[in-house]
Formats: sequence, C-alpha cells, structure tokens
Amino acid sequence: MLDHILSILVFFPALAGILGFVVNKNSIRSYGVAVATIEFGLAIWLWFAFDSNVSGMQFMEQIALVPAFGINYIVGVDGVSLFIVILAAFFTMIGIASLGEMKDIKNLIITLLFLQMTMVGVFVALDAIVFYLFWELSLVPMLYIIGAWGGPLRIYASVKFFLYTFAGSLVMLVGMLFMAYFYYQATGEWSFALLDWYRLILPESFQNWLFVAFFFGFAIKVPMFPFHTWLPYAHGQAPTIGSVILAAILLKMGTYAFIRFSLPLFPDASVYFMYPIAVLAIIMIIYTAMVAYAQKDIKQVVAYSSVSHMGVIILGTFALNVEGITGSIFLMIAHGVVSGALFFLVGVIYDRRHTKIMSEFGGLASVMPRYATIFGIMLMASVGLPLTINFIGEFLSLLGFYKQSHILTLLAGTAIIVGAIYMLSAYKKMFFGEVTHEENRNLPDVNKKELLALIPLTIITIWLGVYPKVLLEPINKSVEGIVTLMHEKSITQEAKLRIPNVNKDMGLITKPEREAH
Amino acid sequence: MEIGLNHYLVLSTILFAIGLVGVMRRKNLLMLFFATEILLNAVNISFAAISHYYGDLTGQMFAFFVIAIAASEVAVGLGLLIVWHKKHNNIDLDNMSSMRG
Amino acid sequence: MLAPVNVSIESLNLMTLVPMLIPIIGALLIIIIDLFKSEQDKSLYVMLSLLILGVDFVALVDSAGVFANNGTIMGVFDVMLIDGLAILSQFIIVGASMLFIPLALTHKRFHEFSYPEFFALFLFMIAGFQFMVSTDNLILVFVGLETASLALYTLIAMHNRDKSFEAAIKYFTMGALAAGFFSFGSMVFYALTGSVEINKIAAVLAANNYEDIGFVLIAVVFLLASFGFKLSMVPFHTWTPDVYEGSAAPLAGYMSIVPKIAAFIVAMRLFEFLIHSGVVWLEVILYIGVVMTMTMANVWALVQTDVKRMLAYSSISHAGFVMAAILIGTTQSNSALFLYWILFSFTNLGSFSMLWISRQKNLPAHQQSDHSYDKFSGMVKTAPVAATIMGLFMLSLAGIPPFALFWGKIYMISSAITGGYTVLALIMALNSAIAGYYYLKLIVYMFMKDPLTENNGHVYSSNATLPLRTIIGIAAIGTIFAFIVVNQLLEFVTLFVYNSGY
Amino acid sequence: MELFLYTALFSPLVGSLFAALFGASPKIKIAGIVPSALLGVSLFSSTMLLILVFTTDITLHVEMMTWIATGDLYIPFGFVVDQVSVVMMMVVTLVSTVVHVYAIGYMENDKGFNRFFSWLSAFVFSMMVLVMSDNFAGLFIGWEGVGLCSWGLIGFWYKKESATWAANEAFIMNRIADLAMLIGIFLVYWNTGTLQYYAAFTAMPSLDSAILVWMGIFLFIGAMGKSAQFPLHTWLADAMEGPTPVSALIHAATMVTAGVYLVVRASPLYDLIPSVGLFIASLGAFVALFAASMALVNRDMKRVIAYSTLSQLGYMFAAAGLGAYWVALFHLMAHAFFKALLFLGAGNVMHAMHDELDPFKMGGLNKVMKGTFVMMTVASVALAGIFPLAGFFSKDLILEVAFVENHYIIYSVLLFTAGLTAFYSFRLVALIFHGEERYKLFGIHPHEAHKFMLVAMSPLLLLAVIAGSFKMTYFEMVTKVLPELEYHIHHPITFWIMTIGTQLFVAGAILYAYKKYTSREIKVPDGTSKMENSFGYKLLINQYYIPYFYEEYLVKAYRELSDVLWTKVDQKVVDGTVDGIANILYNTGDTTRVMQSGNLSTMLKWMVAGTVALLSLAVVFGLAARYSGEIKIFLSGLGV
Repeated sequence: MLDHILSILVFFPALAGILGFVVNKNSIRSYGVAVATIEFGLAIWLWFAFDSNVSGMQFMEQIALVPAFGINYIVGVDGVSLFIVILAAFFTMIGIASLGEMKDIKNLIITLLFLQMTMVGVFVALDAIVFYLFWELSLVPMLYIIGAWGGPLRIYASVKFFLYTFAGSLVMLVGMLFMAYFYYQATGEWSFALLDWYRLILPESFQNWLFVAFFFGFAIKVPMFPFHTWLPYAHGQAPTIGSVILAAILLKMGTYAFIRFSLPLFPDASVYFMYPIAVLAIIMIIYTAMVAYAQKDIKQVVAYSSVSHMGVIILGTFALNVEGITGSIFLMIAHGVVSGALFFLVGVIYDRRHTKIMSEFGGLASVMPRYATIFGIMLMASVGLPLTINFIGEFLSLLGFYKQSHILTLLAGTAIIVGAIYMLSAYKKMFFGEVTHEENRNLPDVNKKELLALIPLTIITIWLGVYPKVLLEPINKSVEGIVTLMHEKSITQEAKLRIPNVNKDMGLITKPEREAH
Repeated sequence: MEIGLNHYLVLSTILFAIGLVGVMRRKNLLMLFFATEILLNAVNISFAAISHYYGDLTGQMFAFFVIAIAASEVAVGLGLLIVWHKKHNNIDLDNMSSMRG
Repeated sequence: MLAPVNVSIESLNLMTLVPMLIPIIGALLIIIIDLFKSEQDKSLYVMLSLLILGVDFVALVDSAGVFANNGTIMGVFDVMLIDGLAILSQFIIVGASMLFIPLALTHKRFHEFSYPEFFALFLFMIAGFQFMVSTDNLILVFVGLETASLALYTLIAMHNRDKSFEAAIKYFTMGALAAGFFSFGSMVFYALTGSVEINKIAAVLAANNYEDIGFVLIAVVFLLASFGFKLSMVPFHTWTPDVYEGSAAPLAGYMSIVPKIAAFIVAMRLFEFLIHSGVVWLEVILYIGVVMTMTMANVWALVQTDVKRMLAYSSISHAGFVMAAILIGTTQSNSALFLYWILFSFTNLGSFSMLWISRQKNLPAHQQSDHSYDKFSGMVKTAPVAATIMGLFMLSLAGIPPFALFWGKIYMISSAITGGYTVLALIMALNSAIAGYYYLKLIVYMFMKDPLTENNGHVYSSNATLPLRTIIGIAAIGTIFAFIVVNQLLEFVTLFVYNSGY
Repeated sequence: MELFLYTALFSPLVGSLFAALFGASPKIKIAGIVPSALLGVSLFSSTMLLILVFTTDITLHVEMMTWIATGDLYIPFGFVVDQVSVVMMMVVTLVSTVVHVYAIGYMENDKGFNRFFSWLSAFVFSMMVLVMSDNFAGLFIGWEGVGLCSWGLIGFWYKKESATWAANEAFIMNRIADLAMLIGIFLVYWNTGTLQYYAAFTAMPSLDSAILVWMGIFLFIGAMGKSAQFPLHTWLADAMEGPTPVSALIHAATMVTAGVYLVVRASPLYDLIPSVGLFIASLGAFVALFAASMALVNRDMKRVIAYSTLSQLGYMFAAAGLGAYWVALFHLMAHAFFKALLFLGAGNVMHAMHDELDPFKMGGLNKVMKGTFVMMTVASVALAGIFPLAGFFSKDLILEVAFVENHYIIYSVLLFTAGLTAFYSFRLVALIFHGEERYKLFGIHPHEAHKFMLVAMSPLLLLAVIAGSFKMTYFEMVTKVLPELEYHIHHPITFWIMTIGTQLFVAGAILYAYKKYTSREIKVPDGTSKMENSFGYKLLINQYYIPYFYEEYLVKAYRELSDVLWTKVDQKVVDGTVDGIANILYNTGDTTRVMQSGNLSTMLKWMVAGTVALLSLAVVFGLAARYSGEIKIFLSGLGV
C-alpha cells in the first residue's frame, strides 16, 4: 500500500466524495469527518514512512497518461511538499469537524473532499501538466464554496477569484508548453516530467521569458502585489471554512510552485529577477500591512495580513540559499496554521454576531476570555514572536535574504513592526476597553466544537515554535538538493555567485543538453 | 472589334458587382434571391468563356453544376419564402429581426 | 467522332464512393418506406438512420484500414481523394451524426421528427459533407457543400417556429451569397491555372512562381469569404447566433461541429499550400482573422443573456481557435485540429443536448427566450445531477483540466509554440480566460443563485427520455474520461495526418 | 549543578502556567502563592549557582536541545551561567520574588489576580531566558518574550484606553528596535557563521572594522529600544499605566536594563569599536540629563520615578560605552534594588491614596505611613548617591570612569545630572511625606500597606543600603569575563576633592528640594502660577513635545497614509485596473453587439464589406508585390 500511498492520498477523498452523494444528509457530517480523519491518518503514516535522510523524491509513482505528448501521471513527495500535504489533510479534517450549522451541508462537505483531492494533488504532482490539472481544478470547488456559501458579494468575489487565477495560470500553461518544447528540441522527446526538466539547462534569455510566464501564474496565486486584489474579496465573502482552506493551503500553491518550478528550472533567471521580486515582496509586506491597518473589518485585516506574510515567504524563497528557502517553506506551514486559525477565530465571532466590523465589538476580553486568549496567542504568532511557529519561518527567511541584500532585508524586516501595528490595534479594538454594545455582553465563549479546531492549532503553533526540528530536518535536506541543483545548473557568473555551493553531491545529471535553438 | 476573353470576364465581373449591390440594397426577399441568381450566373459566363479559352471542358461542367445548384437553391428558397409569406403576409427583410444582439 | 470510353472499372476505384453511397441509399430507403406505409413512428426512422450511420462508420473503419496500409487512394476519375484528412473528418461527421440522431427521441413531440423527410434530408446532408471532405476537386466540393447546406436549411426550417424560419432564411440567403463567392473564387483559379483541382492549381502556381499573385489573392479572398462564412469567421459570422437560436438545440450543436469540420478540411487543403508557398498576405489575413474571431466572439458572448446564444458565440470562438491550426500549418497543428474537434464534439453536443432536454414547448411569460440564464438559476437545488453535468460541460468548454477540451487546447497551443507563433499562443491562452467568464456565468446561475419560485426542477429534464439521457451520458463520460483515450486518439490522428502529407 | 540551572530557569514558567490554569476563573489566592514560591525556588537555585560560580569559577554551559538547524545555521537552546549572567540572574530572581510576594497584597482586590501572576511569572521566565541564553537567538527569544509580557502587563487593566494604548505603544516601539537587533543578529551570523556568543566573539577580531561598526550599531539600536533610550524613550513613561509591581519589576529593575546587559554581554565586540562606544556613552549621558530634566517638573509620581529610571539607564550606558562594563553592571544591580524599592513604596502610597498619582495632592503622609516613608527615603538617598548607600558606590564609579577616561563633557553632564537626581528625588519625598496634609482636601483616608508587603520589601531595603559593600567581591568575580579595568584617580587629593565635592553638591540639591517643597505655601498647582506658564516648564512638562510630535507627525501620518493606500491606491488604482480591464472587455462587447442587429440586410452588408476589405488589402498587397522594387527606391529616397 505504501507504494501507492500518494495516489491513495490524492484520490481517496474524491472517491469518498462521490460515494458521499449517497449518504444521508443527517449523517454526512460524520461521514465527512471520518473520511477526512482517515485521510489525515494516511498523511501521518506517510510522514512516518518518509525517510528524512533522502533529499530527492520518495514514493514515486508513474503512469502513462498521454505518452505521445510526454504527459505522465507522476507523483512523489520530498521534504518541501510533505508537510504541506499533511497540513492540507489536517485542515480539511478540523475544518469539516468544526463546521457549524449551514445550509446544504452535504454539498459543502462533498465539495471540500474534492477540494482536498486537488490540494494534495498539486503538492505531489511531479508532472507539469498533472500539476496544472490539479492547480486549475482546485479553483472549481473553491469557486463553489465562496459563491454558494459566501456573503452578499459572493458571486463577484468568487468569479473574480476564479478568473484572475485562471488568467494567470493560462500564461503559466503557455510557459509550460514552451518548456516542454525546449526539452523536445534538446532531446527529441516530449516530456512534462519535472525531474526531466530539472536536467535541462536553458540559455539565460529563455530562462527569463519562461520565468516571467510562470511568474504570472504563481504571483497571482500567491498573491503578490499588484495582483492581490482578488484575495480580500475572496476572504471577505467566503464562509469561514473557505477562508481557512484558502489561506492555509491554496495560497501556498503559489509559493510552493516558485520553489518547485521557478528556482530549479530557471536559476539564472531567478537571480536576474531577484531584486525586482524582492522589491515587490517588500511592497507587499509594507503596503498591505498599511492597508490592513486601515481596515474596518477584522476578516479583511487577517486577509491583508496574509498577503503581507506571503511577502516574507517570497522573500525567503528568493534568498536562494538554504536558510532562506527552508525558512520560506517553514513559513508556508506556519502561515497556514496561524492564518487558518485566525480565520477560524474570526468565524467564531461571526457566528455569534453576524458581523465582522471591529467597531461592533470592544471589551470582548472580559466576555470571552478563552476566545481572547487563543486569539491573543495566534495574534502573537502572526506578529512573529519567538517560540511561535511563525517566528522560525520569518527569522530564517529574513536571515537568508540578508545574504543577498542588506538594505532590502532591513526594509522587509519592517514586517515585524507594521505587522505588530495592525494586529495589535485590531486586537485592541476588539478585545480591550469597555463592552460598548449590549449584544456583546452575553456572548458565549468558544464551545467544544470550536475548541476542537482551535486547541490543536494552538498546540501546533507553540510546539513547532519550540521544536521546529521535526520539520526543518527533512525540509532542509530537500532544500539542499534544490540549491545544489540550482548552483550546478546556473550558467551566469552572477548566479554562481549568488547561489551558494552547498557542495553535496546529488548524483544529478546536469550535463548541458544540446542548447535549444 | 473582336470580343475576347477579357470582355467576357469584365462582363462577368460587372454582373457580379451588380449582383452584390443587389444583395446589399434589396429589402424584398424575392429580389434578393434574384440578386443571388445574378451572382451565380455572372460566374457561369466566365466559366464558359474560360473553358472555351483553354479548350477544356471542366469550366463548362462547373457551370452546369452551378446551374443545377442555383435551381435547387431557388426551390428551397422559394419554399422558405412562401412559408414566411403565409405567416407574415410580407417578405420584407426589415421584419426579420426578432433575433439580435 | 466520339472516342469510345475506355476506362477499366478497377481504375475507377468505386470503393472510394462507398461511405457516401451508404447514407444516400439509406435516405432513399427511408423515403421508400414512407411511400409504402406512411405515419410511422419516429423511433423507426431514428433507429434506421442510426443503423445506416453505423454501417457507414464500419465502412469508414474499413477505408481507414486501407489507408493505413496503402496510403492515399484516388478514385472515380481522380475526383475522389481518400486520404487521412478525409477519413478522420468523416469519422467526426458520422460519429457526431450518430450522437445527434437519437436526440430526436424527445419526450415532448416536435413535429419535424415525425416527417421521414427529415431523416432522409439528414442523411443526404451527411453524404454531402462526406463528398466535400473527400475530394480536392472544387466542383465536387461545391456540389457537396450545396447539397449539405440546402438540406440543412430545410432541417432548420422544419423546426416550425417563427424563429426557425427566420433563421433558415437568414442562413439560406447568406449561404447563397457565399456560394456565389465560392464559385467566383473557383472561377478565378480556373482562369489562372486552367484547373479546378487543388493539387493541380498548386502545381501550376508553383511552376510559374506565383507570377499573378494579385489574381491569386483575389481568388483567395473570395474563397476565404466563402469559407469564412461556413466557419463563421468574423466578420462573416453574423448568421451564427441567429441561426443557432432559431434552430432546435441539438441541431445547433450539430451545426457547430459537422459543417465546420467539413469546411476546415477544405480550407486546410486550399490554404495550406498557399501558406507553405510563402503567401505572406494570407498568413497575415488568417492571423488577423483568427485573433478577431476568437476575441470578438468571446467578447460578444460575454454580454449574452441567453445560454444558447452564448454557446453560439462560444462555438464561433472555438472555431477561431481551431482555425489557428490552419494558419500554423504543421503536422502537429493539423493533428491538434482533429483532436480538438473530436473532443469538442462530445462536450458541445453534450451541452446543447442539456439545453434540449430542458426545452419547453411554449415560452413561459417571465422568460425572454428559450434558454435564458435565469431559467437555470438554482438548478443545483432542484436538479443536482443535471446541474453537475451541465457544469462539467461548461468547465470542459472553458478548458479546465482534466476535462476533454483541455487536452485539445494544450495540444493546439503547443502547436502554436512549436510553429513559432508565440504571441498567438498567448492570445489563445488569454482568450480562454475571457471565455471563462461566460461559462462561469452559467455555473454561477446554476450553483450559486436561488431557484425561481415556481420552479420544481422538472423543467430541466422535461424533455428527457432514455435515449437522450444515454447520449448525454456518453457525452459526459467522453468529457470526463477523455484523458484515458487522448493518447490513442493523438497517435491515431497524428499518423493519419502525417501520412496525408499535412 | 545543571539541576539548579534548570530549576532557576523553569520554575517561573511552571508558576506562570499554574496561574494561567486559573486565568479565566475568579481570584484564588493560590494562584499568587504558588508562583511566588516557585520564584523562591528559582532564587534559591540562582543563589546556589552564584555560590558555585563564585567559589569555583566554573562556567556552566548546557545545551538543552536543538532549536533551529538548517543550512549552516545551528541554534540550540543553550544556556550559560557565567559571572555576568549569574549576577543578572540574582538580580532578576531576587527582585521578582520580592515583587511577587508584594503583589499578593497589592493585587488582592483585583479581578485579574490570577492572570496577573501568570503574566508576571512568564515575564520572569522570559527574562531568565534572556540573561541565561548562550547565543544571540536565545537572547532574542527572551528579548521578545519580555516585550510580550510587558505588553500584557502594561495593558493589564485592559478596560482602560490609556493602558492598552500604552501597551501597544511599548510593544511597537520595542519592535522598531528589535528589527535593528535582528539585523545585528543577521550581521553576526553571516560574518561569523554562528550565533553562539563565544564562537562569534572569537571570530570578530578578524573581521573588517566597518562590519563590526555596523554590528555594534544595530545591536545597540536594539538595546536602545528595550532600555528606552532617546529617541525611543516615550513608551517608558506611558508604561506606568501598568500596575505598580510591574513598574517596579519590569520598568525599573529588570527588563529595561536588558539593553545594558546586551552591551555588557557584547563587550568583546564593543571593545573592538571604541567609536561606537563613545557614541553610546554620549547618548547615555545625554539621556541621563534629558530624562532628569523631565523628572524635575512632572506631577505624576510614577512618571517621575520612570524618568529617573531612564536617567539611571543613561548612566549605565555611559559607563558601558566607555568600556567600564563591570561598572555598568554594578550600577545596574544597585539600581535594581533601590529603584524597585522606590516603586514598591510608591505603590503603597498609591494604594493609600486610592490610585492618586499627583504628589501635590498628598503631603504629610509620613504620619500615617511610617514604614513606607522610611523605605522610600532610603531608596531616594541611595538613588541620589549619598555615602554609604548603594548608589554612592556605583554612581560615583561612573563619574570616576568618565573623569579618568578624559571625557570631561560627559563627566560634567553626569555630575550635573547627579544633582538633578537628588533634587527631583527629594522633591518627590518632600511632596509626598512632608508638609501640609493636602490630601484631606480630597477626602482621602490613607492607610499603611499590609505588613507582609513591607516585610517583602525589606530585602530590597537592606540591599539598597549595603550593596555597595560588595563592590570588591563583585569586581573580582565579574572581571573574570569582563575587561578588568580599574579606575583610580591618580592623585589622592583630586580623588577626595571630587568625592566630597560631589557629595556636597548632591546634599545641597537635597536640601534645596526639601526647603522648596516642604513649605506651607505649596498648593495644588492650577496652571496659573508664573512658573507654570514659563517656556521652560511647558517644554519639560510636555516632555519636549516629543510625544506630541510622534502622535501628530508619525502616528497620524501613518494612519492617514494607510487610509489613502486602502481607499485610493488599493481600491481605485490596483483593483480598479483589474476591474477596468474586465469592464473594457465587457463594454466592448456591449457597444459592438449592435453589429448584430438581426437585420438580414445588414448581415449581408457585413459579409460583402468583409470581402471588399479583404479585396482591397489584396490589391494593395498585390500592387506592393509587383512594384516592390519601385517602392524600395521611393522609400530610400525618403530616407526611410
């Protein structure tokens, strides 16, 4: 079974989703929880079976799909993707478990199961087309979740989300087809397999163009400034579960793809575009943090804070050294946990008051002390306090990038200031002061079902902040592989200089192929 | 003056142009059909002339087929026209615009 | 005077005619049956037609085998030309027809299907299209085209609604004009080269090194206009939405597939040699035409309020997309054309059939048209399965993987890239994004809005019967599981296209 | 001995978690007693460690586990107990224990009693991490941890707008400095390849001096935030919104001295860059004077003490900057004792006066609060630096350092400030405890604090008196790790003149303060007197208008800019562009759909028009092809 564990992880939820149509409406919730728990169990098993001393892909499977055009179903995990897969399974599980009363809950749970398939699929796919397949397919369930269970502007928000991302990824698709074509020119065979592509060394100008093409797809997904405007709408309108999954997992697709595709495929272009992207990342960090500060709606604050944090992740990725990339991967997980938890928390108060406007609250600390405590912990994690999960990622990302640029890191580091500003002021508005609204006086504190989601997240937040080694070790191993590959592949002097020589023999075939064109 | 191939071709072209103008200007469906017939027959003249010029029968064959097709077009076209006329009591093109946009 | 005709029957290769003769004989058979005993039930004719088409399909399989072994076959005084393109396109024509004909077995009574003439005309039309694709003689192309078109006009009109007549008249009139253009274009070629066979025209033009490029271009213009009409290229597309709206939904779906593939084949035969001979003008014009057709049709589809009209514009856009293959003109692009069109036929027929089963006899007061978007709001609540299937078709049309059209789309875009048309590839990709909006709009209505009050869901399948459901099921399965067969299809198509020299 | 290390470190954490268990429940005594007892354990362990270190000169170093390890980066949870950190541990645990016990009484009527102890013990834990860590990253954990606890404790009375505002201000301002600190840490890592103190300091001498200067500057900026040095000082006065035990522990004795500790800890670095050291010293001297000047007129008891803390921190930095790290650390220790005592005394007064903070509304309290009176007076004497109390030894040393190192400007500033210190300290004592009983006007009936609170304070009282006598023992101990510089003024006469002169100057200032503020004329100021309207007074009472400037030009500007960015840039420009593109497409469709008029005649015209257009293009192209030669000549004639 271990040989096919990844395929099982991908398709089990989908299959369960199809069978779910038969399950009675009243039992669907238990069904969903059961399925998601099994899936999570499988993911954990994957982790145990995973060998952290191997830097390459594990549990690989390959099935021919369209061999005539070089498309194969190839899956595998390494340290980069392993934990995001687990995170996806985890969030689906607690997401379904903590679902409140909603209309059409059956459709929602089935949709979530399909969404889970696409999420896991994206992170284990090792063939560009299969990757693209899951990437696009993930839009559909999310579209439905936002559009059917969202707020008043839900249709605008969901369509915007879909089309924006779709447009970006189509440009990326063109890039992929180009890449395959270059591979075809070099070897005379079509292939979309990522591991094949890794072996291809392209001239710098080609790298730059392809990098830009991929960039559109990834940047919109991340979302990077100035492509981020779909996100506040999507988050603002989505139901809690939608926001949680969107923030925790779906946004990670973009940053993950940068590490999986852009860096190893185009090392020289990555170096070439490092500064522009870093500047964008810094704009993301500061600008969106300021915009977050101006928000009136707590969910929008969290949404914009996501963008701001994603900026740090991007920065870490483009540090192009082991510390930075490891940090950015860790921060992906960290941000997933923390922003997921924050969206859960916003959902808690929204369920009670049906508003997310901060001025409607105030003084909640005395009414809902447990809620305030958990919110506080998550807030501090979001602000990047040491010994919380976020700090490790932020610290490493910034540390990594410092090697590339002092000034830019200094600017990016303002993340810890501006982040504190909007988060603390939001917290102050909601929790401190006297209770000013009568409705708030008797709000019930978090209930058991909500704690079911929040307690594990809190534990993870602190546990991984204190003991990140469990994650860092496998991640580090794989990242070393990527950085080595990049260093070996790079052709310009600049890139050789910027990308450190980790000096570990990966046994990779990096012989230059016949040059394209 | 000897009448050569070019004369036929010019004639054919002029007729074709007349047909085109008719197609564009006519609002009466029947007249429109006439205009399309002029188009086809204009081409027929050329085909016959070129065929003669090359001493090759293909052109004439083409012309025959065109005639046949024109005839069947008239059959179908008139059928449609009659049905339309029965229902609407007119055959003005301007009345046929229930679908648009 | 007359020399005795001295042709051996073997050299005529009459076998090449078999696939066309089968539907013709079938059509005559149906008329004869009616002659003996009229007022038969439509199911008889449907099944009969299906059988005939089945036999036709088998005949095609046979000639495919012959082609695979012996290569291109000429026949009947070298008028018939059975190459890979002809066989592939006939597969599509006959296959799509087989999917179409059972759609006549509706729950509600539509009177065109009770006429045996409908089926006879339908079969004649198929024969016409088959002739059109399996020749490179412009006369036969013309005859096939007109046979098919005239039958089609009548089929549209037989739907017997005001809009159908209007649609038929519009289509007919413009068709007549297009016929005029076609004959004029052929005439100019004939004048230039003394031949109406495409390969000979090509040979002569190449021999004199395109001396009279100006006249060649005039001929090309008229032929382009004529095929632009058939393929609904902008600005010759104006008939398409009206005709689709006016005709019965399945016929509209059928029209978006079969006549177009026939036209594509002829366009491919005609224009590719010109492009390959370096007629830059044609390349530029086709480029503009392709981009215009894709983009403008998409833009117009955005503002539609009726699903069928939206689908009409969408199929214009798809046609423009595929037309790019002819512009690119490589083996890969031509294979992509077939792959795309096969996958497109499933999805598009499926979505039009979905409209068909929701077709009411009379228009309710609150509805603007037969298939307005409003009609589908909240469909997932009242008819979840139908809504899901319709949603799948829309996603496939939008090119979301792994549904059928995605595979065609990537192969097509890839062919643009390999052919060196980078910008075109980008435009094609971005057009898919624009198109996403209007497909999504239907999904939004179906899945995210609340149902209209008096709607109990029955309306969406009021017209459904087992045969219709089967067809939709086949289309849905074809759409979802396309990824399983894409490889075989691709290999098959590439082999045939390559062996035909395209 | 590792056991002592772990108990010293973790028992506050256990106490904090224990109290946190009752966080949401009503007040329960045990939530205060257990953490206090655990702190006692921590104090005991620290004492044992001190004895160990003192007697054996062992440096205890443990690595508990790996924290972050990736690439070449390796950061363990490592702790070191050496002569420096053990001094800090002693200070921290001692003051904390006192404050904890004191707070059991002080907070007895507060609803957030349990929460308070949870935060307070958490703070001690963070502080212990800060001082015990063996690497910069661990230091940063503690650094941020104390920041967090400070936030929680300043904003402890979260219903008060001013308290939560001050809490956020403190946190954010510290964060600004923390950024610099982080950058400093990055610099250390990328240049030395490690964050362990020992390894990093060993590698530093071989580095380029420019890099070292940057390192020193960035780390010092970090220290400036935590120690509230100008211009990041405003938060400290506002932090007085927190409960008084918090002010005593965090904002006087321990947390704010973390910056000094950092500089002391990084002494190998700062020794390499004397120019930065001089800057630190100058800034320290400036802050000493600057803060003391604001303390002169302030009418908030706690704020006066806060400014005095700030001023004393300036002294410490002056010493550290001049390379006299052990002196700085010594003053840190002595200051912790008497300043905590002073704050706790002020807490008693506040309790007695029902949270009244204006000393002008008090007066004559010595009659009802004998114990407190004695303690605060002693603390003030110590603060003023009168022989033989603790302050004398430490502060005089700093003056000597400045003198010996020939920095006469710094010396004179610090000397002058010593006078000011004495003045404002006794202004406060005089106003509170002597003179008219002005509180009666406000109908307040003051009472002395609980006995056990006074008892709890007594160790501090004792230390404030005798700490100076440890000077030589202390010196011997810490100079094992810190630069062993003894400061002797070479000429004994100079020495005596200076010492006695300073004492006389200070005593004079005390007497003047007494004279001025015990008089019967003292009334509650109402803003009409001439002095209150003088420019100097206004400048000082408004803290040189710095908070005003921050509020008006930084905070407001930030808020307004944020609003503009959101409503104008994000919604209008960025999102507007996206929607604009979509709208352009949609509108194109809407306007061009008229082409599809549905009229057959129009449709035919379009078809013909299309053909004609193609035809004319063909003709143009055909002509161009035919006359391409001529066209080329023509174009070349045009110079194209």
